[in-house]
Amino acid sequence: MEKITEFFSFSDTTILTVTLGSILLGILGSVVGVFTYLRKRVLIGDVIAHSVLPGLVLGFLVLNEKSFIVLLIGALISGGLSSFLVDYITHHSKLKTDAALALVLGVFFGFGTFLLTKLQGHSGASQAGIDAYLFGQAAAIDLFDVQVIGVCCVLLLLTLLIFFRGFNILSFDEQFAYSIGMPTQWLKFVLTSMTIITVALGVQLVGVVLMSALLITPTSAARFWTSKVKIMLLLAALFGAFGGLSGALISYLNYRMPTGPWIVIVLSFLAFLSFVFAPKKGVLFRLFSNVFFKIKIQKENILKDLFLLENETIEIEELQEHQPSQSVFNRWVQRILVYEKKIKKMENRRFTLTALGRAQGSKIFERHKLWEKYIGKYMHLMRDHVHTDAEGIEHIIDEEIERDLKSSI
Amino acid sequence: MRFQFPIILLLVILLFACKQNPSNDKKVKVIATTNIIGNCLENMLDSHQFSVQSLMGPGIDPHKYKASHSDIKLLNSADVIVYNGLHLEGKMSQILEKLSKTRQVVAVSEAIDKKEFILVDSQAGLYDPHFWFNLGLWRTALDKTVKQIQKWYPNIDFEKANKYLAEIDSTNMWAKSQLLDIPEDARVLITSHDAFHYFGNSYNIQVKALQGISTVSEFGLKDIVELIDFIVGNQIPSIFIENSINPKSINSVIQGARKKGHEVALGGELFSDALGDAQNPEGTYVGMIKYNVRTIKKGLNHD
Amino acid sequence: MSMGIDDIWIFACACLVAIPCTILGCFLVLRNMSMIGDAIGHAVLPGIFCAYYFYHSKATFPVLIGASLSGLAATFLIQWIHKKVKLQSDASIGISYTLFFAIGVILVSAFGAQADIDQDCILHGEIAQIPLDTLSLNDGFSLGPRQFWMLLGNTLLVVAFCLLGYRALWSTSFDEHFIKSIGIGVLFWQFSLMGMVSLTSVVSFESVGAILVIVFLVGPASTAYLIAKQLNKMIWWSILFAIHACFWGYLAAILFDGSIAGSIATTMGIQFFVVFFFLKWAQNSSNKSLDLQDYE
Amino acid sequence: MIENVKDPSLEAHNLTVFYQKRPAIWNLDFTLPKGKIIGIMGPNGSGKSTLLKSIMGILKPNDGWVKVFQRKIDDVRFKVSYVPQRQSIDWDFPTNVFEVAKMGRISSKGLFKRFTKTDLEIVKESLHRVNMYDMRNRQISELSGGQQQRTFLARALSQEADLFIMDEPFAGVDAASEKAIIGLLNELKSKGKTLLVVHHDLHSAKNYFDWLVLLNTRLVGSGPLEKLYTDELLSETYGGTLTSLSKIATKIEKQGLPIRHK
Repeated sequence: MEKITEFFSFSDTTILTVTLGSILLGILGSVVGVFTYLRKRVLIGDVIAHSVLPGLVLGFLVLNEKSFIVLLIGALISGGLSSFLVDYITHHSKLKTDAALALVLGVFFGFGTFLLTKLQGHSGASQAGIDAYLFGQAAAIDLFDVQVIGVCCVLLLLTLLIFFRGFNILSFDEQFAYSIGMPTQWLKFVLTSMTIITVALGVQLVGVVLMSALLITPTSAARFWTSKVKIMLLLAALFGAFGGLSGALISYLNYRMPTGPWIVIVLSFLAFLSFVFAPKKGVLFRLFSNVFFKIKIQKENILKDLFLLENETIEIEELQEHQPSQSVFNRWVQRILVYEKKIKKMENRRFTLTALGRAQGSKIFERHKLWEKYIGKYMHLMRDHVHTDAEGIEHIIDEEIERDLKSSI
Repeated sequence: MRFQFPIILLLVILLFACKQNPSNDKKVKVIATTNIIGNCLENMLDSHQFSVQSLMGPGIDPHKYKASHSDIKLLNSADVIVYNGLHLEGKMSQILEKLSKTRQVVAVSEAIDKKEFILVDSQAGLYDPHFWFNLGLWRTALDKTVKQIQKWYPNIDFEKANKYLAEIDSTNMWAKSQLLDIPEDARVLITSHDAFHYFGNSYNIQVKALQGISTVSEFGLKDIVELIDFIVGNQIPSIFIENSINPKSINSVIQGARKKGHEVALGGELFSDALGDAQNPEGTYVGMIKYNVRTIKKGLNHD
Repeated sequence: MSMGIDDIWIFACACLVAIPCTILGCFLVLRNMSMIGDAIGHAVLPGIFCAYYFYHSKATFPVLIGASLSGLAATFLIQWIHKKVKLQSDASIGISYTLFFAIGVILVSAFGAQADIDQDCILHGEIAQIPLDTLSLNDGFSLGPRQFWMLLGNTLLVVAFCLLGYRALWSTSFDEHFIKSIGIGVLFWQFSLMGMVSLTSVVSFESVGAILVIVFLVGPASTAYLIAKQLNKMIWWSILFAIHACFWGYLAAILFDGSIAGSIATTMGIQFFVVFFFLKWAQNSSNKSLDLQDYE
Repeated sequence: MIENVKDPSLEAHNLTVFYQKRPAIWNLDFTLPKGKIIGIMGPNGSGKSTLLKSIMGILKPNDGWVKVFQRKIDDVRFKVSYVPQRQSIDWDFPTNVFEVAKMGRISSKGLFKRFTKTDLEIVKESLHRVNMYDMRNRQISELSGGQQQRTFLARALSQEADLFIMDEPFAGVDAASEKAIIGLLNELKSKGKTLLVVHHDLHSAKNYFDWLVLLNTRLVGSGPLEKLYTDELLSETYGGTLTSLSKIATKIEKQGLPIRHK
């Protein structure tokens, strides 16, 4: 607990730097990720991340220097080439995207390894650690890195502001974008460049795997909450930022808790939470809505039955079908109804309707009848099927549908 | 494509036909895995009788070393193979260990009692392999290695070897005197990677590192923050980087300390897993140790 | 440039990696699951750690088992997310493997940082080292490289699996609905294919390292996909391409004295592009000559 | 207008199926005769493909059941042949016409038994009947739409089934192939086979089918062509969806509700 307050006071500049860097990188990765996701190129980040290896090694071989800029340029060139090749192959052959991705990834990485073994024979002790650049660490982010990431974030957001509509249409329907005269090639180029810059940069700072995860996981999670691109961008950025923050926090709580992998874990956790809890698409939501609906059905059935009993408009045999049984669930539902003041308890474990309950019961019965009439008229159903159908639908009909039904009969 | 078949066939036949040409060199070929071992043996074995070569060049991380084709040819042509053992060479250690049943292979760590090593994992029986930084231990190990080679090639001239061992001894003494010069509370060695535990043990220096040996292992925020606090709290004058590790992480430590108002210098580059370029003084084992000692001394005596 | 019996062993082992990988790779390419090789390459880390942690050794056998299981678990997770959560399949691959790898890194950092555990130095072998690691009888008679026999066993297993399941594998890849309509379950075949891919990848990692496996899985298969008109021919072509690339890649590795795996991978890439551009060129010239001829 | 038959080839009772959580077909109740060409008609998204898939058991019904030849589908699969939509398949797949047609024999041979000479004869015969034998070695990506459809039909024929269930066999097919296909359907009918064909073109339907099933999420009608092919019923089928029904469907979809409680 103490640790947590200590963390959030940000009195330690290192904590502040690393946390800020993780958050900004999380935002950067997630925002870029949204577009790669929508363009169904999710794994392109992974491919670019692996493909920068030959660029890094060549950059070093040619200029014999391990400076940040030289390596970044090498990475950008080979990352760009790999992403171009993936596009080229998929456009000019029947090969599918995934095969093109895997092929380019493997071949580039293989070529990089080949060059690396050449380096082993190369004299000059400083070549060591060149592949360590592939495994940057999030906890080693320093002030310079934060500035670089920050500049990238600003540039990215500016690009987004300018081109947002174009990106939006492009991601959903490239053909349509082309047909209304958008410069699709140009837009795609801008998008791809953004991805390459982000990945080439991120890989040197935090490593291949965290970079891939930043591109994929927050976006997939955000996709479960919304289908609007703007909200998706916001949510993904939020998830990315949260991942960065909590990754940094967790890695501050104990020794040997690596920041980057914890960010991945937090992001995956968020993603799984979204898979389970997100409204509409989530697994649990469907389950719960079923339970709530069951309660609603039971409540309405009790009210309807009591209403029918009072009015004796229905034969006893027909009523038997849904005579409230004394299951636990049922008693529970009855208790809710009592609490809602829709029924009152009498002696002999019998219930009677209140005024409120009576109104609702009659309403349900009315809807039942309405539906029977409606499907009798329009759906050519046999008489014996109409009743069972209405038993279900009566609970779904709301005010608006009721009006519709009345007008169509 | 079809016309290539005969060519392929031809080449395969050629492959079979080319047998290794027997070397005319009468010298016994000794191959060492790391250039640290290679350099030591070079200085211990008579160059008329033995030729010593090492597989890994300067600046190579032995954990990540991948053999190339010529390396394997070199190994195959070797009469004696010497390796470090204790899993320093990764998967290759396992292979060489197996090879020792059929070939003249010796591990430098083999003859030493395991109790002398720093234990890393008691259940798995894993030890820290960087024991060339314990000069006394390393000297014994080299001595026993040469004796092992003597079993196979009995007419070894031991004079050269003994001379070299004496040089290591004197280097050890010199290093001790140099390092004990440093005030005790300043005797803290901070590096990026965990290779200096033996060094610390033998010269009574506290060793702190950011990262473990495994290349996938990572350090966290707490590790780096505590390290910075430690540096600032103890007013450590310098910290060091190693030649086979990305210097980025140690740079961020320096920056962090600076933010807290303590200017910690980069003491310089230490050699850990491999020697420097052959033409430089730190291209030999003794030179490398001396270089490290001087660097550390210069760095820690900063104020 | 001198060669010896070792070169034959290395080449033979490369081919024995190539053959099962590329056979399975053909099905992966046809099922749009090519990236699974990359995913397994990363996902083995927690398995390796657990093998080390529970067996307290870096011995090969437990590591192989652990790695295969963890690779298989990753493919299960990928399938689960794709099928049950209904996420697009590449995203589920991305989420699963990064999660597995992150767990692995955390475990290693927390418990095994000093023990030097990572897939590079425990699992991933280098093909050049194969002839050193020989299997010998008690009387010292050498049976050749250990990995040769392992790879041979794996190759036989994969070939047997594919021969036995050929009809099932190709028909479920081609038209899943139809196969379901005649009452045959497709899930079993999907999972057994994934199991074979996981096992083969791990066994191959141990001999040749990770890169070569990814390229072997998709490289020759993609090249063959460009030209083959029938699945069995595609498989034959891909085996041919794989062996062909092994040969030239190996020669290049000797010539330039570089990593053999890297060199073979590069050769496979070059091979793909040669075929790719040749086909493009052939298509363009035939289009020109056809010009106004009608086609259906 | 729903006409029922005795000894039906296919019987659906109360059949309700959700597709991607949305009710695609609703409460279907019908019986179909044997030995007829039956057209399933309806606008786009009216649940035609869903109906076929649930007949084949590829989709599980959320309520109700289907019986084929008065048995469960799993007991009579060997008598039923299913022709999926042409677009559901990657036609770049490296395989040829003969191999695809041979797939049909898997239904009687299973995945492991060897194909015998008689199997191959049957496949050959099927290819002859759809006029594709000369193209048996063509790669499927080189075929025209009509040829692809005929290849699918050859596969169905080699299953030697009694009931053929076809999803849009006339979609994207040239005139010659359309003629060939309808000729084949008639030939099959004359042998006493039952054909269930999803179709969406109103004009040609009149000439092709003996029996119609009009579908628009709910069943509009099922009966002999002459009785069903009336302006009133057709406009009901194609005249848009029922607003109330679709509102209920949307509500069910949005909230993920079960439609019936047990």
